[in-house]
Amino acid sequence: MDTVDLVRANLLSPMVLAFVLGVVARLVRSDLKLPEGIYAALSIYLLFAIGLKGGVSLSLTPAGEVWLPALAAVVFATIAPVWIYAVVRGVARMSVADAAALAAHYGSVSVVTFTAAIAFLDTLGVPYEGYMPALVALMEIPAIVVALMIARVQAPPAAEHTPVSWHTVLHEVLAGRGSVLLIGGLSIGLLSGAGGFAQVAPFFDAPFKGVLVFFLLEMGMVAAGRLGDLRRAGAFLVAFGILMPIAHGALGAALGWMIGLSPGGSTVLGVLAASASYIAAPVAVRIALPEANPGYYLTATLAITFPFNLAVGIPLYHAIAGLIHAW
Amino acid sequence: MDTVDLVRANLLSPMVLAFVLGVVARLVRSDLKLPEGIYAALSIYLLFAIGLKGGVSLSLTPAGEVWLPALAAVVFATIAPVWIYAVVRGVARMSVADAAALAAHYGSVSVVTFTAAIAFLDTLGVPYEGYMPALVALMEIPAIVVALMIARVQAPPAAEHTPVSWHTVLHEVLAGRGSVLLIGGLSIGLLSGAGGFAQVAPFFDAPFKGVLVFFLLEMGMVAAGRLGDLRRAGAFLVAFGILMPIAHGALGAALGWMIGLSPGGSTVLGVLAASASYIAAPVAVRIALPEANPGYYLTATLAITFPFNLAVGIPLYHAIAGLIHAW
Amino acid sequence: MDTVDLVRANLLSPMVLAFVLGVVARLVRSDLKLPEGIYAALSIYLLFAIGLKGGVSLSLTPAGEVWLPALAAVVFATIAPVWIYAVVRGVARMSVADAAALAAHYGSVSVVTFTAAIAFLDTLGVPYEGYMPALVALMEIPAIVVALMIARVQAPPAAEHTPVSWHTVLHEVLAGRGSVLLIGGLSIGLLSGAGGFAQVAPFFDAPFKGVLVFFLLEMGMVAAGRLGDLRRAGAFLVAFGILMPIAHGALGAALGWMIGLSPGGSTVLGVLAASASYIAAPVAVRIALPEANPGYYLTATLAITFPFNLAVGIPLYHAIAGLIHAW
Amino acid sequence: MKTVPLKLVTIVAEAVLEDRLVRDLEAAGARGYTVSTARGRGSRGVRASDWEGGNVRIEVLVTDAVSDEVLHLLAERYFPHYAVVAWVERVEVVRGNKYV
Amino acid sequence: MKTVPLKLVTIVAEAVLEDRLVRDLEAAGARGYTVSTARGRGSRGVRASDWEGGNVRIEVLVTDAVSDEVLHLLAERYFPHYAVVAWVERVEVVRGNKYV
Amino acid sequence: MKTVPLKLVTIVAEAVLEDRLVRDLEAAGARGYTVSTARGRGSRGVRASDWEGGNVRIEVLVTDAVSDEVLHLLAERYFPHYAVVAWVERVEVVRGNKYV
Ligand SMILES: Nc1ncnc2c1ncn2[C@@H]1O[C@H](COP(=O)(O)O)[C@@H](O)[C@H]1O
Ligand SMILES: Nc1ncnc2c1ncn2[C@@H]1O[C@H](COP(=O)(O)O)[C@@H](O)[C@H]1O
Ligand SMILES: Nc1ncnc2c1ncn2[C@@H]1O[C@H](COP(=O)(O)O)[C@@H](O)[C@H]1O
Ligand code: NA
Ligand code: NA
Ligand code: NA
Repeated sequence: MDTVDLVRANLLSPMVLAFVLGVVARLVRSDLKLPEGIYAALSIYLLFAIGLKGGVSLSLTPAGEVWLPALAAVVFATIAPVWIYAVVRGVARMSVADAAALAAHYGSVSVVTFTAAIAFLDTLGVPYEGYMPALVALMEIPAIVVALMIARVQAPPAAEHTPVSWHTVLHEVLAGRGSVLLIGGLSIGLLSGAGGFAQVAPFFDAPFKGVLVFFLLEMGMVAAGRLGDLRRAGAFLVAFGILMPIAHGALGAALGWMIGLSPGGSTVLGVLAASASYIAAPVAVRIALPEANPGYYLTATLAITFPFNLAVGIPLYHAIAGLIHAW
Repeated sequence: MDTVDLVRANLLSPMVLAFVLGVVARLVRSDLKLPEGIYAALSIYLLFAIGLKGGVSLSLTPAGEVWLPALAAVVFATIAPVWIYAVVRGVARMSVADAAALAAHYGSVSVVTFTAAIAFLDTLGVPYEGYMPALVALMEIPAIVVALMIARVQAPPAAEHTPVSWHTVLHEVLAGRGSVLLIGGLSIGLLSGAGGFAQVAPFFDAPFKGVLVFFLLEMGMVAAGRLGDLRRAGAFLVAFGILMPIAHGALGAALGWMIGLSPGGSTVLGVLAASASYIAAPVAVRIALPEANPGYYLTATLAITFPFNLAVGIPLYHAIAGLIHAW
Repeated sequence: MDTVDLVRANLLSPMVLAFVLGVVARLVRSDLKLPEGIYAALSIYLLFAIGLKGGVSLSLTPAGEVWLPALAAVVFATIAPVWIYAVVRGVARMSVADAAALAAHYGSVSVVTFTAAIAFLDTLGVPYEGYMPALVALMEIPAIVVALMIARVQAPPAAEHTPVSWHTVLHEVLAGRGSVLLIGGLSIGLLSGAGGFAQVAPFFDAPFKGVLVFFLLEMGMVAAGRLGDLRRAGAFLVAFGILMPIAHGALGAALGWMIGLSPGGSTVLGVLAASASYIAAPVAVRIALPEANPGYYLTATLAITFPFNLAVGIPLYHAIAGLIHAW
Repeated sequence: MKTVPLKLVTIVAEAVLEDRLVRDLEAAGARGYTVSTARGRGSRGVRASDWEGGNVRIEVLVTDAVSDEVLHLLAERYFPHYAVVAWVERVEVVRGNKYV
Repeated sequence: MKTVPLKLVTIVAEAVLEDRLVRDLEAAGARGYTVSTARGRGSRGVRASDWEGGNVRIEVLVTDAVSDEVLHLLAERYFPHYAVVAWVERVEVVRGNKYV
Repeated sequence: MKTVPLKLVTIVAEAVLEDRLVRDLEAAGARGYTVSTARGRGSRGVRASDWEGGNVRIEVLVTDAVSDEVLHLLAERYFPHYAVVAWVERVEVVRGNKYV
């Protein structure tokens, strides 16, 4: 399949179409909405299930095989916010807080984009390293911490404002439900192994993609609610929300190739690099950097980057990974 | 199996028994209740899953095979409200609003009754046309629109009341969550096809009847809450709530036979014709015809027709379809 | 496997680890919490699913095989509160209300502990009588009623307080959602049989242990929230919360052996005897014995006995049952 | 707009009490009530049904006489043993006559 | 702390009305609103959407003029046919100027 | 029925703030609080956690002094950057002494 075919196949998957349905539902002002607790329940399910699968795969992988990808993932997630921050400040002259907020979101990863990529590869029958979900857990937090540190250093809070303490911020990131579920699921998967997972697989494995459909339906509605902000966001944000993922996607895929991942694994690493966080980063940024405008970071991640990655990015990074590996 | 056997087999299915349990729970004033969001979540699941299955079946059916049943379904749903209105006005001398409200509910269809019928046929091993769920989506809306039009024509709103605008009413019906989920699910099923569906079937297909059990448990509780209204409702409503479905069930089954459906398909069309809407119609009627008394239309649909169809109607229409086809 | 091995295997099951994760999440003050309705939905699911399975198994078991275990279960649950009350009053000199509250909780059974035991036996491949879930339904209520009667007799409510009427109390226990779901599920399973169950098994059977994982996650969080009370609770409560289950576990296992259950069945009866109620008893006690201090009965059941049974008790009672049967 | 002055009594109580409270309120003369779900912390801390649904928040529009009656029954039947908080304020009610 | 006196209008209505009510409130001049989910019983008893989500409880902080306007539109468009209850009280609002 | 006059402070804020607000309220002297879930719209519009649970609505019964303290800390720590609305009213509290 060439890229256009891949895009077409991807666009017609139930997950992507559910996102589109969500957008349409909002645009026609339907009264459709997932009940309050359901969205939260779905996200708890997805985070925990991904952690669990990652842990089980880790328990089956020799440590010698994992350390290099793990290290690469952490290093990428740690230094990516630095250049994101520099680009945003340099090119768009946004405030320190706004630039740091974007760095936190784009340096971290999106669990939903990751799962969409997995579904995409599964459908194509492309194999990838089983421990990839573990990388999600590793790449979620570092960028957020680094970006918030940058903000503190670059614009120390004014004396008259008691800023949120470092301790609170770190707590928010590390004990946030995203981290607890991912890392907790990972640990449980690791400790209980394939035998333990087999007991709960009918709940955490088989229905996974179906749950994702509802999750994407809701994300479509939320993203559509942000479309109005797009106009106000301006050209920079739109360009940033598309070009930054492409650059990161290519970089991630190349990195995957360098450290010896399979083409599928390189695709996933590209997707992780290209994706922007929707669960951990917004909460942490809102609390630690309240002066950053959510109209920028939420609009960019939700209304631009997420749909772009879902529809075009995932097959694109797969094609790029294919080229790099074939080269 | 003769009809009595069918009724007995049907009465002992987990779905029907769950409805009974709901009634009992309410009658003994149990504190059992589904949490607020859960009922809404279950109904979103059912509507979307039915749409999806219908769409997938449609994608596998040559258009030449579908157009006639589709046309028949739409025609029935469009003209049924006219005679329902005439009967209610003529026989019971109800107000214009009350008659139109009943016409909207009984001309439209019940998704839950439909799924109970499918479960019934599946258990018996009776085949039916795969695209039947698509007919649900087609038959949901027309009767509501026609019935509301009848009400407007027969009793133009008094000058001093600004009535709800037509635009609002149509929007309510077409963009209501019932329509969006059914039609959206249908489109997604159609576009992503059997391959796409296979990915999400462990979520949308396998657990379907189990979810239905909880839905019926809740409906039993709601219906029991309306039993008090039954006495007030009077003999006409009880007779209407039983005889109208039987007439429609026979008519639908005959229509199915005429247009060449299988006996199973004719049963389903009979059930659709006989069923009354619980999701789209009540909301639309409440908004567009607030002067109609919910004590009539909700009591008739929920406390009379729904349990009747569930327990007796479905096997009865199946027997009727059998007779017609054997004849 | 010896007991230590069993404990280790048990401790590394996804269910037990999920409980631990819940405790950790609360201790690190994570914002993780199951949305309000979800916990209730999970418990409805578990109660109904257990009832259903018990009913189906009963429908497959000749009555002659069931009556003795059923009788033994009811007799145990009826007289256990008497000695629990005596021990608590005699040894700890607690108030009548507090002693009766503990008797109600420890004489009744825990559905979650039961399901954890079933999962444990399934993992080991140990067979047990299929009708065990039916015993859960039988053992849930008697102890609560007896304990409340003891409280009434021992400390008649003061004249100036209108106490809650017996009628209200009995209603609370019998029509409480725990009873309605267990007994309702049981009846549905009995009436619809294996054929009916097959239709809904993909929802009520396959994902069961996965659902249990989330339930235990929440219970871990709730239990951790009670750890602070542990210090205040004092040594008696800790000792009681561990020794009473061990005594009951051994007694239940012996009883199982006496009435001819398999080793697996004896284990389950031991677990039921050893477990303390978290669903029916707290609500009934709160309403009928408001002067009993929840700081005692909730802390003992949730923060001491439940984790003890989950981690150590279940394999211990299994070992005891093994010894008795081998003897 | 013509309004009628009435008392609004707000009761926050543990969720297990909902049914009984509502029955008692109606017996005391309330013509209607509104319930929502809440959670909270108070001096009492421990709640019976910690993981059973938290608190409910019940609002009743009533006349002065019924308000007194309601406070009275709260004091007698609920305050001694349960986690219950209640407050009263004067509000202007539209279509207020239907509550009298 | 400087506060501004405003009217707080609380509306309890059947859930199907939420969207329309909110649109009408904004048209009447409300600068914001807060909605929560509720259930209840009133003189009317029957609710259209019995199993469709119960009631909503809407709070709006408004000036006296807007308050009158809101009550007026409730009386005209909602009270005749729907289950709606509304009451008004005077409150002190922090940062109150943004609602004027 | 003997009641005690107290201030009822109602705070509507974005949900991510719940834990911090509650901690600050207790530090300011509140003896308890009641939280419910809400959604809404205000002048600010954009909410950080748009799909993360909407708003919370927190009610605290407090003395006049604590009320001032609470408004003060809202003004200082929350109003500048967050979507927060707060209002105060006088209510009569049953068993009011326990909040003083
Ligand atoms: N000062 C307060 N302000 C607001 N709500 C309170 C206050 N104190 C207690 N509550 C509520 O009343 C419930 C019971 O309080 P208590 O009886 O003091 O444990 C708590 O869970 C809170 O929801
Ligand atoms: N006296 C009352 N106090 C508080 N809420 C009420 C009262 N009467 C009615 N309500 C609320 O308003 C809704 C509609 O009432 P109604 O129009 O009387 O049926 C009910 O569902 C209740 O939530
Ligand atoms: N005029 C108002 N009346 C009632 N609630 C309001 C009002 N304005 C704002 N709110 C609530 O306060 C939240 C934050 O408002 P804002 O800071 O103006 O965006 C909103 O989401 C609403 O829930
Ligand atoms: Na990234
Ligand atoms: Na019909
Ligand atoms: Na026990």
